[in-house]
This record gives sequence, C-alpha cells and structure tokens, in this order.
Amino acid sequence: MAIYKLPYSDLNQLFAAIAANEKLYLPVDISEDEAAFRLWKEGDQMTKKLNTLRSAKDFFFPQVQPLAKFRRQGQTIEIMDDRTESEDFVIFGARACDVRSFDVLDRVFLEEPVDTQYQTRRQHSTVVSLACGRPGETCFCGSFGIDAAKAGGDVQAWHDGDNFYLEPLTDKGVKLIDSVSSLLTAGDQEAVDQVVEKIHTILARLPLAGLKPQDLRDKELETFNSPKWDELSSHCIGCGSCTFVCPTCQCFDIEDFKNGENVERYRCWDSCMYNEFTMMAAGTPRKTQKERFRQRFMHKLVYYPIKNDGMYSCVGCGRCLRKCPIQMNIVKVMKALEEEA
Amino acid sequence: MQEELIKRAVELMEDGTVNRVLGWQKGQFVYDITPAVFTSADELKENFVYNDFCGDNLSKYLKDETEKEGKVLVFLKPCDTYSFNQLLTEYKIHRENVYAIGIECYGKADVELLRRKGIDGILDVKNENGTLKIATIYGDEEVPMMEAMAERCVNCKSKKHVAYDELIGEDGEVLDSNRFDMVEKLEQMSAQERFDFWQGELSRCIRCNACRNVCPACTCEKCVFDNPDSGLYNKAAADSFEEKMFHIIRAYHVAGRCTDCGECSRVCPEHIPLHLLNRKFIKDYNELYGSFMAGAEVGQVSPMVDFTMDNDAEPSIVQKGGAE
Amino acid sequence: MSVKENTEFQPTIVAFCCNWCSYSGADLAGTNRLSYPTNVKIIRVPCSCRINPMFVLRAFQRGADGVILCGCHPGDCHYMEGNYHTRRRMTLLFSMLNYLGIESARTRVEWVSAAEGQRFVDVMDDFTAKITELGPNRRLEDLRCKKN
Amino acid sequence: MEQEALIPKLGVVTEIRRETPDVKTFRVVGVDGKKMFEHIPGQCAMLSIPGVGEGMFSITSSPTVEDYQEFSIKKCGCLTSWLHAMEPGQQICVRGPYGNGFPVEGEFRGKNLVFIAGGIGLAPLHSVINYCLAHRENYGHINVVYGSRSKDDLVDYQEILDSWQNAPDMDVFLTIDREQEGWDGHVGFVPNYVQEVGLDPTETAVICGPPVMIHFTLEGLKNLGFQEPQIFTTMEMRMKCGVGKCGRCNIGDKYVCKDGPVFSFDKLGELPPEY
Repeated sequence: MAIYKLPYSDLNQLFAAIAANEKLYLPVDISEDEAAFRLWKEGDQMTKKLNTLRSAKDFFFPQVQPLAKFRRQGQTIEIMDDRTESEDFVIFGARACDVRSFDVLDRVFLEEPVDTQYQTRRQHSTVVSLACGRPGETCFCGSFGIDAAKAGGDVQAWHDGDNFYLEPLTDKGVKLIDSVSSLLTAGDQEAVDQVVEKIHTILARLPLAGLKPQDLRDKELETFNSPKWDELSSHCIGCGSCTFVCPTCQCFDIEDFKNGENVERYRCWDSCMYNEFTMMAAGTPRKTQKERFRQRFMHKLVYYPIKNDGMYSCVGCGRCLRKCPIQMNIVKVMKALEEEA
Repeated sequence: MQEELIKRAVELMEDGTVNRVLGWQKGQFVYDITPAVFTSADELKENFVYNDFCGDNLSKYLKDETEKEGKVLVFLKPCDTYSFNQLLTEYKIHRENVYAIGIECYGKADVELLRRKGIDGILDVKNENGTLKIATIYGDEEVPMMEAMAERCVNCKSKKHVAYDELIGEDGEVLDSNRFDMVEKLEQMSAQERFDFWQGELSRCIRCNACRNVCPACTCEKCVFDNPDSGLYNKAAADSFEEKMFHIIRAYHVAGRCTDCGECSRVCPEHIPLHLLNRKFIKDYNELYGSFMAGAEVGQVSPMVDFTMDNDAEPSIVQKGGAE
Repeated sequence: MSVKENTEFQPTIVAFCCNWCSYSGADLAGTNRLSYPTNVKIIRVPCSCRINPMFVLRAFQRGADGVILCGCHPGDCHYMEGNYHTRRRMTLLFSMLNYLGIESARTRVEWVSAAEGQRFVDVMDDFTAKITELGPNRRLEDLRCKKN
Repeated sequence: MEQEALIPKLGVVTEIRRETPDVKTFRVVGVDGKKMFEHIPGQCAMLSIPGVGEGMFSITSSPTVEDYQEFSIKKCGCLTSWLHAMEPGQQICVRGPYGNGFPVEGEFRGKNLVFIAGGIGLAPLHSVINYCLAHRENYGHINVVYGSRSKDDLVDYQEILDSWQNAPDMDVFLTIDREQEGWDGHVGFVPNYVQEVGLDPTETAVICGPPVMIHFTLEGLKNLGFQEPQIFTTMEMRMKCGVGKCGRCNIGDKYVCKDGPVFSFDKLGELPPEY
C-alpha cells in the first residue's frame, strides 16, 4: 500500500493529532532502565529503548480484569456484570514481536467460546508498529519467521533518523492515516527499502540469528520424557518473571475479592511456574519445579504448535532472556532439546 | 581466578572430598550465567565460569543440595557467606554435607547498568584492569567497572568471609560502607515525598515473586501469600495496597535475618530498590538495639526475637523522629 | 447544625486490646459510665504480642483510619514477656510505615492497665481527635474496600 | 457486550440429600424453576459461591431428567465444605456444561457396557448409566462394578437397590473394602473384584475412581483381554476457566476441561503421563 512520510521533528504533532481523536498509548521511559506504554500526553517522547519491559499484551489481556460483582445476602446472590466496554485506542510503536504475539493470543482468546473482553479490546484497537532500528543481542524473532524490519500491525512504521515512514496495512490502518493525513506527505518506497535493508544486515549479525525452532509436533512424548529437563529446570526458583513479561503467556486465574457481602470476581495473570498453579484437594499432578518448568516450555514449543498448525507460542522478544533471575530461558531450552535430537 | 577454581574443584572431586560442585554455568552471552551443579571434571572444564557477572548467591540452593547424598562443594563470595551462616543458624543447611570455598570478590557487574547507558547488542565483555571493554553489534564501548557495578557491590558491606572450609584468594575486612545513605536520604524527606517515592516504585510491582523466591531468608515451606486460608492470597497487582502489603510484610518477615545480600533488587524485573526496605529495618535495629549483622556468626539471636526490659524504645519514638 | 455534623469526617478506629489489661480497662471505663468515642472498634486479643503486623495492615485495608494497640504496662504482661515483644515489633513496623510515607500518627501503642479506665478514655479521645484532624486514610487504602 | 462464558448464571439448590457421611447430592434448577441447560452424560459444570470458591463438578443426573441437574459432591475442601453446610433454597452460581462427555451416541451404541467405579467415582458414571437405562434399546448388556470403603460410603445405594438391581439385562456387583456388620455382599478391592465377576473382554469399559484404583483396574482389564481403545475414563485436574484458556488443566496438548474429561486409554497413552 501507499507509504506516507513525516519529518521526525513533527512526530509530536502526529501524536497530538491522533490523541485528539482517540486514546494514544506510546512507549515512554518510566525510569532510567525501563520503558512502558503510557497514555500519551503533551510533551511525552517516544522511548529510545529497544522495547518495553511489560509486553503489549497488557492492552488486550491486562494483569487484572474485573469479571463480575456479586452481592450475597442470606441465601440470595445477585450477579452484576462488571466488564467494561473498550473505547477506541491506538498503540503506537509496538515491535514486530509484540505484534505477532497478538496473533498468538487471538488463537486462544478468540477461539470458541470467545473471550468477550479480549475481543472488544482487539476490535477497538489500532496497532501502529515500528521497525527495530537497534535490535539487541537477546532478540531472536527471526527464529519464528518474524521480520523486525516489517513489523506488521494495522500500520507499520520506520524511521531513518530524519523521517518517519508509515504504511497502512488494514482498513483500520487506512482510517487512522486518513484522520491525520494533513500532516503527512507521500513517502518513497526506496527510502523505506534502505531502512529495511539496514535492519536486515544487523539482524543477520545477531548472535541468535541462526537459531531455528525444531518442529516437535510428532515428538510430544519423546520431548516430554527428555532427560534434559532435569538439568534445565534444576535451578529454576519458581518465580513468575518469565511468564509475566512474556507477550504470549496467557494463563490466568479467577479469584474472588471478598469485602463483606460484596464479592468482586476478577481474572488475573497466573504463572504455570507457581507451585499452587495446579494444586487440588488431592494434591498436584506437577509436583516439582521440573514438571512446572517443563510444562511452560512444552506448551510454547510443542502443545501450542500441535493445536495451532505449527505456530509457536514464542515470538523471540527476548524479555525472558533479560529478566530471568537465574538466566534460564527458552533459548537455552531450545538449544538443549536440539542437541539431544 | 576461574581456572584456579576449576582446578581446585576437580582436585576435591577426585580425592573424594565432594561428589559434586555447585557453581555458575556459562550461558550464551557473557552475562547470562546460571547456577548449576557439576558432577564431573569434564563438565566443569567445559561449562564452569567465574567472571564479573557471577552475582547469584548460591547459598539458598544448599537447602536442597545438602539434603542429598554426599558432600557438595560450593563457592561463596564474601556476602554469600553471611547468607550461609544465617541459613545454618536457622538449621536449613546440613553443614556436614557441604564443603565451602570462600572466594574473593571485587564487586559484580550488572548488565542492566550497561543497558542503562544505552549499550545494547552486547557480544562480549572483558575486564581489563578495572575497565570493561565491551564488544557490541554496534561497535566497541568502554565503561569503567565502577560504573557498571551493581549497587550492592558499590556499597559492599564486607569483603570478609565469615564461613568457609577453605579460602581461595585473600580474605578482606568488614567495610565501613555507605549503604545506609539512601535510607537516610529518604528519612529526611517529607512524608509526602517518601510516599510518592514508594508509590512510584511499588506500583510497578508485577507480583512475580522473584524477590521472594530468590531470597535466602525466605525459606518457608509455604508462604503466607500462597496460602488461600491466610486471607492474603493474591497473585494480582490488583490495587496498590496489595503490593505495599506484600513488600512490607516480606521485608518484615526477613527483618533480623536479612543479610543484605541484595538478591531481591538484582532479580526484580521492574528494578524496584527492594534492598532499601530491608536496609531500613537493619538501620533501625542497629540504632535502637545495638549493632547487629545477620549471618556474621552462627547462632546469633536476632533483635526481632529479643528484648530488654528497661531500655527498649517505645513505639512512640517513631512519631518524634518522623515528619507529620 | 445537625447537617454540619453529618458531613464531618468520622474516622474508623480499630483498637486491639489485650485481654488481661486493656480490655478490662475498657470494661472498667464502661462500668464507671465513662464514655469514649464511638468511632473506636475494639478487637480483643489474648496478648498484645498476638498482633501480627498483618493485622495492622489489614485493618487499614478494610477501612480503618487509625489503628491503636493497647497492652499491659511493660513488666505486667500476663505471659511475662509478651508486651516486650510487642514493643520491639511495633516500633520497627511503625518506623517502616513512616518510612513508606504513611502518617506515623495513624498508628499508636499505648499501655493501659485494668485499673486505668479513665486513661483508656483519655487515650481514645486523644487518638480519635488526632485521626479526625489527619482526615481519612488515603495512603494505605484499598480502593476495592471503599464504599463508593 | 455478549454473554461472557466466565460469568456464571444464577441457580437455586432445591434439594439436598445425604448419600454417605461425606457425600451429598444437590439438586440445582434455574431461578425460574426450570432446568438450567441441556448436557451430555459425563459433562461437568462450574459451581460457585462468590467469596468461597468455584469448582468443577460432574453432573450426576442423567440428561433424560427433564426438570433439574444433580451433583453428588464429596466434602474435601473449602468450597465443598461450604456446600455441605448450606440449606436448600440457597442460590448458587452455575456455568457450563463443559467437556466432551461420554460417546453415548457414538462408540457406546449397541455395545455391552461395563461401568467400574470406586467411591465418589460413581458420580460421573451415574449420569451415563441412567442415560443408557433410559435408552435401553440402544445398548447391550450393562454391568456395574462398584466398590467403596464401607457400606455407608456407597453413593446412591438406595437407587442401586431399588432401580438398578431390578433393571432388565443389567447386573450390579457391589463390594466394600473391609468386612462390616450387616453386609453380606462381596468384600474386597474393586480391581480384584473386576477380575472375578466374569467380564467379557468385548465389552466397552468405563472406569472412574481414585487414581490408584484406576491404575490397578486398568491392569486387571488388560489381563482379561480388554483393549485400550475400549476402556474409557474421566479425568480430573485443577480448573479455573472451563473453556480451555486458563492453561492449567492440560494433559499434554489436550485440555481436560474442553477436550476431556472423557478419554479412552489409547488416546491417553499418546499423551504425556502427567495426571
């Protein structure tokens, strides 16, 4: 589709123009170390950091989401729907990995029965992606067929230092571009190609560039019984860092918050790494950290692909590589499984 | 240093003193080092690593390791030896099943501090006389080690090994560190400023429990926050209250047992300075009840379970000290 | 006049009272027909050292604007040393709350014996007045527990 | 917004029957007094009391019952204790039905069936047995082997005596673990009894009970010549959503709540043994 151009210095005007119509979320620096998506307000600059610490899944699958309120009096119960309808909003500057993670989540939440809150958020969102100018050593999105230089979404964007290039890819994208067209001029494909090529050269030099996931769909039991799991999981401390920063981890818990006769039922992120994740009155089928660790990686690399035509539930964003307290991550798991095969 | 450690570990394995080694394993980058147990000389030679990024405190793993058959060799940095002693005090480690080698440490680097400087795409880091020479995809960089050093190491409390069977390298001294400076700075703020500071920090908490699970003092079989019957069971960052409660209670539970090893702050994915909570307790009981360092000796009585009849301060002193 | 009274802030005060001294002290106040503010909700505990820091935090979560602990005077504990522990624990807890920027006047420990009915009333009057002055607890509140 | 699967509907418990010292059966209807939903034997539903908990329970009543659903529930945790303590008339939150159910209109049709249950394991089978009895012409001979710790722990004992034992072309074999006064039936564990009652290895078998009983019964059936594809069971896992999204009840790539809870052992054998 057509490419539009905007001088980099006018970016702020673009943000203002978008924000005039709908909510605009932008990755901004929240501390020296981290960036996060925040509602844009005048003066906010887009972060120069590679990516946000928390993934963009927050927009569609927030950490806590109210489901229903109840009032319990004597033998009667009143149920009040506590869901919220989403307003239109724009996510600006999502990276290719996060954009792909929406597809991964879609296959879970939009499968019957559809998750209504996820669906309304998806319908009301417009995703403007941004190509990665400076991918890091922990990036391996290429392993899952993601092109960091063509990030996808409703509008994909690049910048080459001087100019910002935008290309709408969907109807929603066209609508967004139309709404701010007065700021944009026609862009040239050539300039974009140059940026893309530059990024491709960098991507090829990344240390994890050669990593390819194995298709383990026919080896479910074999992989499950692999002796490697003992060693890989042996020092896992069982925290939820990897699952909470992961853009594709979708496990959740449903809990009640009691306040006298009023009860709020909400849904919140949960982690398969926690020991009480599968705890029942009769005990848990995943007794040690090994089983819980194995579950997480089997799900990403085997179970999910079996259910979804070979699509992996990992997008190579590298967040877990940066955040695991003991630095045991999916790349090490993939390499270990490969070694064995 | 690394070669020396491997050599000694191999010797001890070969002469039968130990049957395995708890140490650090190489990752795919220079900095992503995983704690691991090595069972053969070959494994050690191939994968054992000791460099500027080996920050993990291995002592908590001894809780499970010393339950197993045979003796395990462990390498302990000075600050880790405090945790080791504290775990011994709490009867969490079987001392007879562990052979501890104290190793010297001049402070560990934190890769996040390099990233903070905008250095990304790190391929290799070499420490040449206190300067980190960093090779990245985007060119070479140089950073003085001091600038890349984790906060806990910059304000190192002690280079002295308080427990070991054998020492490799020099033993140091307890240092007169500046670790309470930030606590003091916070204390001098107004209540509103302090509140804003902590609200900003703690509201980022995602309740991943990394701080709790890595903490050598958090060794409960079942945490009160994991017990649905406690009424505190909550995974969600549902309301800012929950996070405050979690961190206050966690700091309180480890008060008097926390050796200030700084692992909580190291592992926090959100970079919340959790050590400032623990240090506040340490500073308070040092000032109120006399100097106490958890883990300095085995069998010490924590000020949290002790009292004096006549000299203890009344809780009302808090109001005299603080603003508002 | 009455309208003004209704809009005035009425704090909720939780008072944890030790069974042996302070609770009896409150009882004595009652039998002597001394009145103390109705804002004070007493929770009886076997000993002041039964009070876990979580009790204090939970009280704030569930809507308390001030929390006061009352126990036997040091040296008079029914269990010999319970209140010595309370003294240390609460000093450190209050110091931590203060450090987090939560108004230190919202928490208090007072020693009230079974014979001190008047003192119980004075303490509660004073504490309630202080909390009323401070206004509602905003820094340690759980919004889910607020009644709209 | 559309109806959300995770938000329950309101039902009322109209009747509570004590089956055994720790099992009660709860009859649930909608607030309008009608049956809340249609289900297939072997399916489950989520029952919850807000503020207490939510749990997945097998629907014990047959779909052929037109007015209500029933759940036989053993007291073992927080929610179930609460349910046991409540009185009829209590409103309750219900969502479902969930799961695949037994292939009563598929593989089971025209077959001789044997149902083997231990303790509260009869609950999910109760539904399918009554369904088969209601559609007697579609199924062959029915055997039921049911055992419990003691006579008092036999769930639905009265119904077994009154109805099942008199049903045409149906045999019921009861056993209890230990000798007991007033019991003149068989004494012994279910897996052993299964070997003794003279089952025909061409029958289709359904097992439900404690894991250890399932394990040994399966071995016993194989000794008798049963093949794995003709043996079914119904699995149990921690569940939160019931719709295959929350990620905790999976056995390998299958979610118990959605792809299960009914599995044949040949299918189960292809999955990682994590249950």
